[in-house]
Formats: sequence, structure tokens, C-alpha cells
Amino acid sequence: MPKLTMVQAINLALHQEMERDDTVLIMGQDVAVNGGVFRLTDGLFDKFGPERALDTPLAEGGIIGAMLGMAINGLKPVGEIQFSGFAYLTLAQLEGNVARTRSRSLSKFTAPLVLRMPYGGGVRALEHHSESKEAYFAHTAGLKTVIPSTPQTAYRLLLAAIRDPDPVVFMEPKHSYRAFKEEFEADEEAGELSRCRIVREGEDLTVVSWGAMLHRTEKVIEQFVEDTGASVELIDLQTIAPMDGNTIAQSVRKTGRAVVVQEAQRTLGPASEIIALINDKALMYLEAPVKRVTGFDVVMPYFARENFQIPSEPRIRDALAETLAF
Amino acid sequence: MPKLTMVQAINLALHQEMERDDTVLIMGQDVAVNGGVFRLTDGLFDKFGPERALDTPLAEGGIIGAMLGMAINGLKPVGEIQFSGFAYLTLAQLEGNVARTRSRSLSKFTAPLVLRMPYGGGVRALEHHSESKEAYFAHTAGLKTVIPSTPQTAYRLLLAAIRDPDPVVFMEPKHSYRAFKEEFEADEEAGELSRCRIVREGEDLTVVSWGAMLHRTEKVIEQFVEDTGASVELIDLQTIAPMDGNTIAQSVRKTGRAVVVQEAQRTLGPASEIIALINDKALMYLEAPVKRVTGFDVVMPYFARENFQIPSEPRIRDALAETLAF
Amino acid sequence: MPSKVIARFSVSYQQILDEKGGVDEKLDPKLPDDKLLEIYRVMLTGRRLDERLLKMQRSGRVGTLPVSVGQEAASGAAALAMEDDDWFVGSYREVAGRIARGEELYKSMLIYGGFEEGNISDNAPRMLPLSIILASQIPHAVGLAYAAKMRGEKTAVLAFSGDGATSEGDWHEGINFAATWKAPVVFLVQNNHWAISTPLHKQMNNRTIAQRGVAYDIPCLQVDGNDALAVYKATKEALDRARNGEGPTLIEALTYRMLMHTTADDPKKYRPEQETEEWKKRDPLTRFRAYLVNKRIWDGDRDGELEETVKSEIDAAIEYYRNYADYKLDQPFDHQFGTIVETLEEQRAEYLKYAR
Amino acid sequence: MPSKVIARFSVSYQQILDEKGGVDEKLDPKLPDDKLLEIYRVMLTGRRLDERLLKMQRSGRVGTLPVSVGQEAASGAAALAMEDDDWFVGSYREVAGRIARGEELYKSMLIYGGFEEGNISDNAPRMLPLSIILASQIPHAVGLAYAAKMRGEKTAVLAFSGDGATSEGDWHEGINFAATWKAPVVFLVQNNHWAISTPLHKQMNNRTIAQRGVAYDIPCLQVDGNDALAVYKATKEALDRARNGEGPTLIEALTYRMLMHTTADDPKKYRPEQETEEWKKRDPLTRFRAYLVNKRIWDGDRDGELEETVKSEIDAAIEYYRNYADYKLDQPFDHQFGTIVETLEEQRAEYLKYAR
Ligand SMILES: Cc1ncc(C[n+]2csc(CCOP(=O)(O)OP(=O)(O)O)c2C)c(N)n1
Ligand SMILES: Cc1ncc(C[n+]2csc(CCOP(=O)(O)OP(=O)(O)O)c2C)c(N)n1
Ligand SMILES: [Mg+2]
Ligand SMILES: [Mg+2]
Repeated sequence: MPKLTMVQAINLALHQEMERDDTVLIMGQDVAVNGGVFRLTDGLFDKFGPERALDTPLAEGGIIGAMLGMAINGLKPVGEIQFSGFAYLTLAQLEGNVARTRSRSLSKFTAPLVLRMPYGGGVRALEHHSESKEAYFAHTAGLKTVIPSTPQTAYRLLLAAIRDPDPVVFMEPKHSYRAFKEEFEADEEAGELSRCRIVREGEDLTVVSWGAMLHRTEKVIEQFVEDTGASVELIDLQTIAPMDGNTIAQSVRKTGRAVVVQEAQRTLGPASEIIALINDKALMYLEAPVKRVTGFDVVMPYFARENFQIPSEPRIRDALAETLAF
Repeated sequence: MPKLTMVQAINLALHQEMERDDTVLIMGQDVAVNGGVFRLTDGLFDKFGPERALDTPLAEGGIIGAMLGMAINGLKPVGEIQFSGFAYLTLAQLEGNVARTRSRSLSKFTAPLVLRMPYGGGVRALEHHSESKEAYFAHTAGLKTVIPSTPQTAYRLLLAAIRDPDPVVFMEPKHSYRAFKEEFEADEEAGELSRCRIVREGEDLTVVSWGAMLHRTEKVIEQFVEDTGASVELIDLQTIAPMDGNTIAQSVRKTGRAVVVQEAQRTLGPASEIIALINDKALMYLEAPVKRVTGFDVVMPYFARENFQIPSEPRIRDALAETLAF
Repeated sequence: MPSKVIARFSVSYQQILDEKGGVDEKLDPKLPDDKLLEIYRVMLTGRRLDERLLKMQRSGRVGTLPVSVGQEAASGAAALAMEDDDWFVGSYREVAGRIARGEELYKSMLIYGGFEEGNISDNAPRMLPLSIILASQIPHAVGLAYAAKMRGEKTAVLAFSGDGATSEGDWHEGINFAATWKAPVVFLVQNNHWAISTPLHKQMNNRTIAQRGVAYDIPCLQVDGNDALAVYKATKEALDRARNGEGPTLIEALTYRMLMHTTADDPKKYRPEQETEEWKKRDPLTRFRAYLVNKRIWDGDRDGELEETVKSEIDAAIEYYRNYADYKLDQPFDHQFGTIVETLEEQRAEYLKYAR
Repeated sequence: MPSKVIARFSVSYQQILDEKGGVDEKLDPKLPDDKLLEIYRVMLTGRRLDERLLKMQRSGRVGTLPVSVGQEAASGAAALAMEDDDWFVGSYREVAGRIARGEELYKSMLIYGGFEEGNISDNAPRMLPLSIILASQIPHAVGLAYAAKMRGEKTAVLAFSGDGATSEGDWHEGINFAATWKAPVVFLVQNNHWAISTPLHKQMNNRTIAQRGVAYDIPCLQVDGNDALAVYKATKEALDRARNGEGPTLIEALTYRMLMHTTADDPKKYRPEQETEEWKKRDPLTRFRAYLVNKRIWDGDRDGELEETVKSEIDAAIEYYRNYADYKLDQPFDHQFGTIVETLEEQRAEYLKYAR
């Protein structure tokens, strides 16, 4: 089995799906000839030609709007927004049209499309290139919002997203694009949307994270477990909405304690919803407040201070320790 | 003292502020000659002329973008978006520029502007005219998001928003525009942003709501208290972000139980953040899960089914009863 | 500063019928009689439906409502220039156009009565639901067209917007995409001179809206939008070009909103009544009827018959709407996703407990 | 279909210096020598600063970085046509323009080093920070201009964007606002023929970008953007018109991005090298220098001296940047709001516990 990075895994998923289903096409700024600014779409233009690997004019609203028309008329467009920081230009179309296509037409028209975008910090880039705003999409009924954390799950979840009959916002943790490689099954099996993944089982503490933070959190937990002997369960959220509250609640009912690690700002980030779901479904099992390790409620700082905004290993570790000790 | 509707109260606040401060101007679609589709800006064009009461071309992004330029260059624009359902077209400018003007320029440039918009259901209108998406704005660091619930508080909070040195999204519950009148002080005293208002004090249960739901909730509570003799504290959230978690937590520490009533969809609506803040600051005082009475996670239905989506009196009442009985 | 001219553009104006229904023989597309009669029927049905909807609104039987009175030629004749397989992408002021495509009259009532069920019609399968977010439909039209073109189909898309909508970014982005991709779309702007209370001169600095096509180097022209023949002819030619791979066209149809913006609006507040009076003379129905009479394919005797037919169709639609009961309370949950989502099913139970 | 033409438009092209630095005497704006020398100094400083920034990026001293090599005339000469009180609204490819406005060289290093502190300059108070969200700055420029006009000030705004940015809705919306309000803004599009890997013909169907001005009925023209005199002259005239209440102008400056889009980009993947070679011949610096030599206000002896001065300015900036220590860890909290927000102060404490 080859070892792949997340970039390679996503690229492979796109190749395989376009091969398998000739209604799938990719589009976006610089995705065709250039293979995308992060090279996620490399080789697709050469293999599938300009009609199915489409460089678009520079307009995010136009991209998602045109994608919707294509999807209604029989295609399955997989669009790329160059950085999630520019995706708010698509929100009006997403909320106003994409997410409503099925409900307003009683399923006569549907919008099977995927909007991919890299998100999050860690690449020493200019302003707007480090945001984590998955909550905007997750707060939009009618969309599914997915964030993978590893090459293998990125592959499976992207296959699932493309095959899903409804619109999926697929946010890729750019910090993890090439950060590590992983043993890999390229068997064209799709994963399941709206399901968490239990990364490791444990009895004393539930930790929930996703995207680039998952990896960092996992590392901290490994050390923490080694140091303290605690038994920690780690859950990869995977789908931000519709959120799999039952898996999380089940875990918390077992452990009685939870920590959520998120890159996004605190107020109304996914951690708030996770806590609300724990409240709904497992409050009486809680032995300590659920601890949120999050970005602060400030505008994402430029990269010199970015690392103070994004949850660091010491912050995560202290949260685990405090929650266990509570 | 005259009795005023919320429309009259807001209109009065605009008149007084434009009188008091000649850098204040109003702008938006149909706000000048027509006085706005809900007549919130009536009379301002006649009194202050076309330069300070400005009908704009039909482009929400252009409106907020131009407002930012004006604000940087010494004016205090108060813009109107005709319905909040069209305000998502402003989000890219709000997130990408308006909210960052101060932080990216170390306060050299600032954006003292107010973006007003009616939101919420209840007027038998076409699609997109009934949404409650305050969470989009509240999840945007650098913005303040305010929702008044009564004529008097609308007046005071709008004065505060206009005088605030930073950008404020001011969402007006259109269902309450003319639903009731209230005794009124027109004394030009501004309220305080980022502060809840305790509408009634109580010992057994904390209820948090805002906007049009506040009024409905208050009615239910009155009857409920009469019927059951329970002692219920009602908090008007007023500012969605930055949220006044301390006032809420203090109340919950006293009552041990809470219900949140929100018109917005459930996932990642403000109630999630309220619960998260209670978790952070008062979890160990909770004797029951915090109950969320919210819109469901479906696309806002057209108005024939709108009332099933928006929390109804029976739903609110049952939530109070269940939470007390837990 | 002297300099060399490197590109020239012009915008032309087309009118075939004059205000009295006289026809410019050289321009007359010479449509067959049944087509002409269909145009008239569609326009009249649109007019009468609007009038009845207005009454229904006033008596509380439907909610807020835009009407298209005065604009029946601009959408009706344009839609009749389409082929069956073409896609119709409307805004919300194309009652006649929707009827032309075959939409049942009760669908409008359902829509304005607050039912999603009004959005789809088996008779008009290639028609998108009303678009309320101004100009947001423009990129959709381009996507529909791209898909058709990619599959090698000979279909085109006709997409409507208003004068005000041309100020929106989506409008610009969509048309630029269409031009760049040579997508088979015809953009028809119903310039009815007002966007609610906003007159053209507060909306733009332009002499014409048609010239916006110059920004994308696509063919663009202005037509008398109250002249059904001019609208028909321009739209037909543009759709044919689109189907032949010649790319998009922008048509500005000059027309006028005779009544209020919606039932929530009062034009007295901002619009001089004599302007409306002036436009009455250019009523698309009167003119077209006069043309039919001149051509001797219509006369006063037939008015009553047609009015009667239209009335009974509308009556039947109202009756259908009045008895409309074929709906599920929890439909929002049925059509949220095409797959079962666990947490949503939990919410459905809660919803059903209170919905009634 | 015959019809009457109701509006005509044209776009003209202006060039003053040829590729060898020869001047069209009739068009020469005959700038005073010190202005000419300033233009040259600004362009050269921009070029050298970019080159050094590139090196700093390669050695990890700053992060991802766009450079403007080849485009120094389009922003530099334009900015020198401004009055002191005018506002400069850039995108991110106007290094020379920012220098022209007085921005300290170390500010660029701070920006690309990830410090907000680079965004503001006391020397250039009326200059907005870089705008990274393409075209989002266009409406800001209009708002700045509206405020100035409302107060009766005689100031104008110069707003830059790229060819790709003209596809964005914000661009269209902003220019339409400016046209409608007759706002004193000049929109200068640096058409450098590429938007990352996207060539013009995939961006639009246009012969010129200038013709986008026709969509708003504002004056529009194309200039040789590597000809500092043509850029200067067109910008100056347009700014003067704006200040005189004659409204906005759209200038398309034809230029070329000689290097990569940003340091994260590799143009070999998409761009024919001979195209770049061709454009080398039109280097704005070489041409302008030849013109100065022809005019006898420059000669080879002065090159070394100027290079020396520029180098030592850049060295000093690097030195300043290297020692930059004047920053607060919790600055994001200081400049979040202009008022104290309780909950944010709680978060500041948590932030400070871990920031280092
Ligand atoms: C994006 C958006 N902004 C605002 C509105 C509110 N609105 C509804 S119709 C209208 C005026 C539209 O004018 P125009 O495009 O000329 O179409 P007309 O109504 O004249 O047919 C406005 C502002 C909307 N529906 N969508
Ligand atoms: C709204 C938005 N979308 C995408 C990007 C990513 N991006 C940065 S530069 C660029 C190309 C810009 O091309 P152009 O406007 O021609 O300017 P140039 O870089 O050539 O100066 C793109 C797509 C962005 N910054 N903003
Ligand atoms: Mg109109
Ligand atoms: Mg470019």
C-alpha cells in the first residue's frame, strides 16, 4: 500500500470519481491548467479536458451560481474556492439558492454539488488565508459541511460528498495537506457523512476535534496518556452539520468529561453546538464543564501572531489536565 | 409620554441622531423618498436632503462597501438592508473588511457604521423574507450584533449603535415593528451594548430570549406564572455578540434551570452559545439540561408552514414546564 | 489628449408595432395566425390572473404579491419565442411568460399563498422556481446552459431580470461567465423604469441598459418591450444564435410597471401619476389587439369569448386553490435532504408534535 | 433585423513613449525635470525592493509575497499624478505606487512578515491597507470619495484593481455606485494579462477591459501601462476631472507581470516563456530611462549613485525590520473594539497565558 499525503488522497479521489462518473466535473480559479494553487486538481485537465476541468473567471458568486445551474441540469460539479477566506462571497448563493433547491422544488430539482476549499492557519500567508469559518456553512440548513482530518478519511469523505445527492461544503485543513503521509486504501469505498469517527477509545475523558486540530490533539493526547495513564477517547467530528450528536453524547455518557478543540473563533463555533448537544443528550452525566480550546473572539491575526490564536499543544494539554482534575 | 411602536421609535432615534450629529447619514434601497419599505426612515429625506438620506443602487455588497469607505473618511453611515435575507450578500465585506478595519490598521482607520435590517417571520411574505440568521454576524469577530425587542430598547440600543465607535449589525424583529405600542422616553439617552436586560426577576427558572420571541415568551411566562405560581426570570439577550455571558450565568447560578427561546434554526444558533457559556460559567449549578426552543434545522418554509417552524406558545410553555419538572 | 480609437460599439433600438398597433411592414416577422393569437391569449391571461390575484390578496387569501400588469409582452412574447426544450429562468415579474410555458394558473396562487408546491409544474418542466434574490438566477442560467452545451444539446436558456437587478454583482458575474464560455443564454432585462421607488437615474448613470453588454463584448440591443412583435423577434433571433453556438445576447426590453411594486407598496409615495398615464397609451395588450384587428384575425366579437375562457380558467384555479389539501405538514423534513439524517428525524418528531 | 442606432461608444488607446524611449512630442506632457526624476526613482525603488523582498522570502525572513516587477509604471507614475490630499486605494501589486505615496520601505517587510503594523504609515495617511480580497476595495474607494464630495473637499480617490478582479461582483457594484453618484474616483485596472494562471481569454470575452466603462457610461480608455508618461497623463487628467465634479473614469493600463504571481506560484506551469521574453522589451524602467537619457537629464554615471541610494534605503529598512521589537503580543485584543468588552478581557487573560 502506498503512503499518501492529503493532497494526493484528494487528488486521487477526484481522478477516480471523474473516471467513474462522467457527469462529475471540476471547476474554479486556476484548477485546470495549473492544477489549483495547492495542486489538488493536478492532472485532471490533461486527463479529462477543458470541458470537465474548467478554469473559471474570478468570481466566487458566479462559480457557485453556475455550479447550481449545472447541478440542476444533470452535472455534478466539484468546485474549488481558492481559500475559504473568499468563500463568504458564495454564502448568499449557498443560503439563498443552493441549500434551498431541493426544499423549494419538493425534490424536483436538486443540487448534487461539492464546494471544496482549503481553510485554517499555518502557512505564513497573507490576510484572509488562515480563517476557520465552518460555522457559517454549518448554520445553513440544507447544506452538509464536512472537514476531513487525514488522507484516508479525506479520500472517503470526498467520495461520499461527490456521491451525495445534496450540496456539500468540503473544507480541507490546508495545514494538513502535506504535513504527513498515511498508509492508504484506494478502494473507491465512500465514507459516511454525518458520522463521527472514534479515533481512539477511552474511559475517563472525551475529546472532540476535527481538521488540522485533530492531528495536533491526537499528538497531545498520546503524550498525555503516556505521562498520566489517563484513558482518553478521541472523536473526529468529520461532519460539522448535520452533526452526529448521538455519538458524542454516547461517549460523554461513558466518560463524564469532555474537551473540544477547535481552530475557529470561540463564539458560535462548532464547539458551542457540541456543548449544546451534550447538554441536550448527556448533561446529567457531566462531572465537569466541557472545556473549549478555541481561537479567541478576535479577528484572525496576521501570521506573526497566528500561533497565539490557534490552539497550541500546551493549551490543549492544560485543558485535558484541568478537565480531568475538575 | 407618547406611546410608540418600534417603527416610530427607530424612526425617532434616526431623526434625533441625524439632528445631533451631522456626520450621520442613512442609505439603502428605497430609504430616502419612499422612507424605506417598512417606513423606518420616513421623513429623513425631507428633513436632511438627498446627501444625507440616500437611495442607493440595488447592490448590498456595494452598499456596505461604500459605507465602509464613508466611515473611514469621517462619516457615520446607517445603512438599511431591505430584508435580512439579502444581507448575506454583505457578509464577505463585513467579515473581510468592515470587521477588520480597526484591527488591521491598529485603530488608525475605524468603521463606525450601523447596518440595520428587519429579520424574522410573521409577515406572510415571499421566500427569503422570514429568516433569522443573526448567528452569521455574531460569529464574525469585530462586529457587534444587536437585536432589540421593544420600542424603548430599540430606541436606546440604536442610539448606542450609532454612537459606538465600531461596526454594529442591528437586526430589527419585523414582526414587532407595529405589533404593539409602549410608553416611551425620548430623552436621547443611549443604552449599553453587550448587556442583557433583565425583564423580570425570578428564582426557579431562567428564560433567555430576544427579538420577536421575547414578547411571545413574556406572554407565555405571564400565563405560566399565573397558572403554576413558579418564579421565572426572563432575560432579553439584546446583544448577540459580544454576548453578555456573565449576566446569564449569574441568573442560572441562582435558578439552576434555563430555557432559551430563539427563532433561528437550532444548529449553531445563539442558543448554542448561551448553553456553552452556561457550561463555562455555571454548569455545576444546573439541575436540568438547558432547554432549547428553536427553529428546526430545515430551510425556512414558505409562510403556510412558517408558524410550525417558529417557536409557538405551546412549545414555549411545554419547555418551561418540562424544565421545571426535570 | 489625442489618441487612437481601438474599439467601437453601438446599441440599437427596435420597434415593430407603433402605439396604435400599426406595423412596420419591413420588420414584421409575419408570424402565423395561431402564434399571434396565442401571444394575445397569453398576455390577456397574465393580465387577468394578476388582477384576480390582487383581489385575492386584498381579501387575505394570498400573501404579499408582485404583479406584472403592463409587462405582459416582455415576458409573454419572449417565452413564446422559445423552443420546448429551452429553459426558462425567471425573476418574479413574468406571469405571462410562465403561463406561456404552460404553468397552471393555480401554481401562482399556491406560491403567493405560501406553499412551495406552487414552484413546480409538470407542464413546464424546464422552468426554475421564482427567483426572489435579485440577479441570483443569472449565474444559474449560465450553469444550465453550460450543461446543455457540454452534452451537445441544442437547447438555450432564457433568463429574465429587472433594471434594478442589473446593479447586483451576481448579474455581472453571470453574464461575464456566459460571454467567456459562449454559453447559450439570452438575458432579457425587463426595464420597467423603477426598482420599487428607485428610478433609473438613481440606479445607474446609463443611457441604456443594453450597453451593459458592451462590457462583455456580447451582442446587445434595446427593444420596445411593450411591443410583442419586437420582443418576440429579438428573443427568437437571440435564442437561435445561442443554439447555434454563437453565445449569449443581452436584450433590454423597455416597459413599465403599471401598478405597485408589490401589494405592500404604494407608488403614490414616489411616482408621478402622469408618468403612469403616459405609459397607459403604450399598453402592450391594446396595441397588440389593434394589430390583430388590423390584420383581420381579431374583432370585437371575439373579446367576450376569450374573456370568458380566461375567466373560467382562473375561476377553476381559484377553486382548486381553495380546496387545496394535498399537503403534508412535515414536508420541510421530507425535502431537506435526499438521504435520511438521524438528528433531523429527531427534530421531525418534535415538529409534528406541535404543527397543526 | 434593421433598427436604429441609439448610442455609440468607443475606446481609445494612448501611448506616449515607444519601446525605445522615443517620445511622441505632441503628446508629451512635458513634466518638469524633478518630476521625471522622481518617477524614475520611485519605479527603480519599487523594482529593487521587490527583488530584495523576494530574496527575503526565499530565506524565510518573510512569508508569501506578491511582487510587482514589470508593473512599476502603472502604479508608480499614477500615484505621482495624485495630489497630497487624494486617497490611494491599492490592491496588492502597487509597490511603486505605495512608495510614491511615501510609505516607508520597511512597512512592506512588516506586512509580508505577518505584522499588521505594516499596514499604516504616517507618511502616507490617506492610503488604505493592501486589499487582498479582489475588488473588495472598489466600493471602499467610492465611499471615501462620496464623503469627500459631501464635505465639498476637492479631493479624489485613485483605486487600483487587476484584470482578474474586474470579474468580481464588487467591482461592478462599486463602479456603478461611483457612476451614479458622480463620485470623484479614478479606477485604474492594471491589466497584466494574467490572474495567477488564468489568461485574459478565460477571464472574459473582451477586446479591452476599458470598455467595461461603457456599462456605466463613464469615460474609459486604455493606456500603455508600461509607459510612465501615458499613465501619468491619463491619471492626472482623470483625477482633475474627478475633482472638478465630472465623476469617475476607468483607465485600463496594459502591463505585464514579469515574475510569478506570488512566491507560492510557478508560472512555468502555465505561461509560455517567450511571452515573458517579448514583454521584457517593454520594460517600463528601461524605456523611461532611455527617455531621460534622450532628454539629457540622465546618463550612465548617475545609475550607480541612484542604485547606491536605493540600496542603502532598503538595507536600512531590512535592518529596521530585523530589529523590529516594538510590538505587543496581545495587540489583537487592543484593536478589536474601541470600547472595553468584558468577555473579551477574560479571553485576553487566557491568550496572554500562552502567547509567546
Ligand atoms: C438581493 C435583493 N435585494 C433586495 C431585494 C428587495 N427587492 C425586491 S424587488 C426590488 C426591486 C427590483 O427592481 P427591478 O430589478 O427593477 O425589478 P422590478 O421589481 O422592477 O420588476 C427590491 C429592492 C431583493 N429581492 N433581492
Ligand atoms: C475574492 C478573491 N478570490 C480569490 C483570490 C485569490 N487570488 C489572489 S490573486 C488572484 C488573481 C488576481 O488576478 P488579477 O486581478 O489579474 O491581479 P494580479 O494578481 O494579476 O495583479 C487570485 C485568484 C482573492 N485574493 N480574492
Ligand atoms: Mg424595475
Ligand atoms: Mg492580472
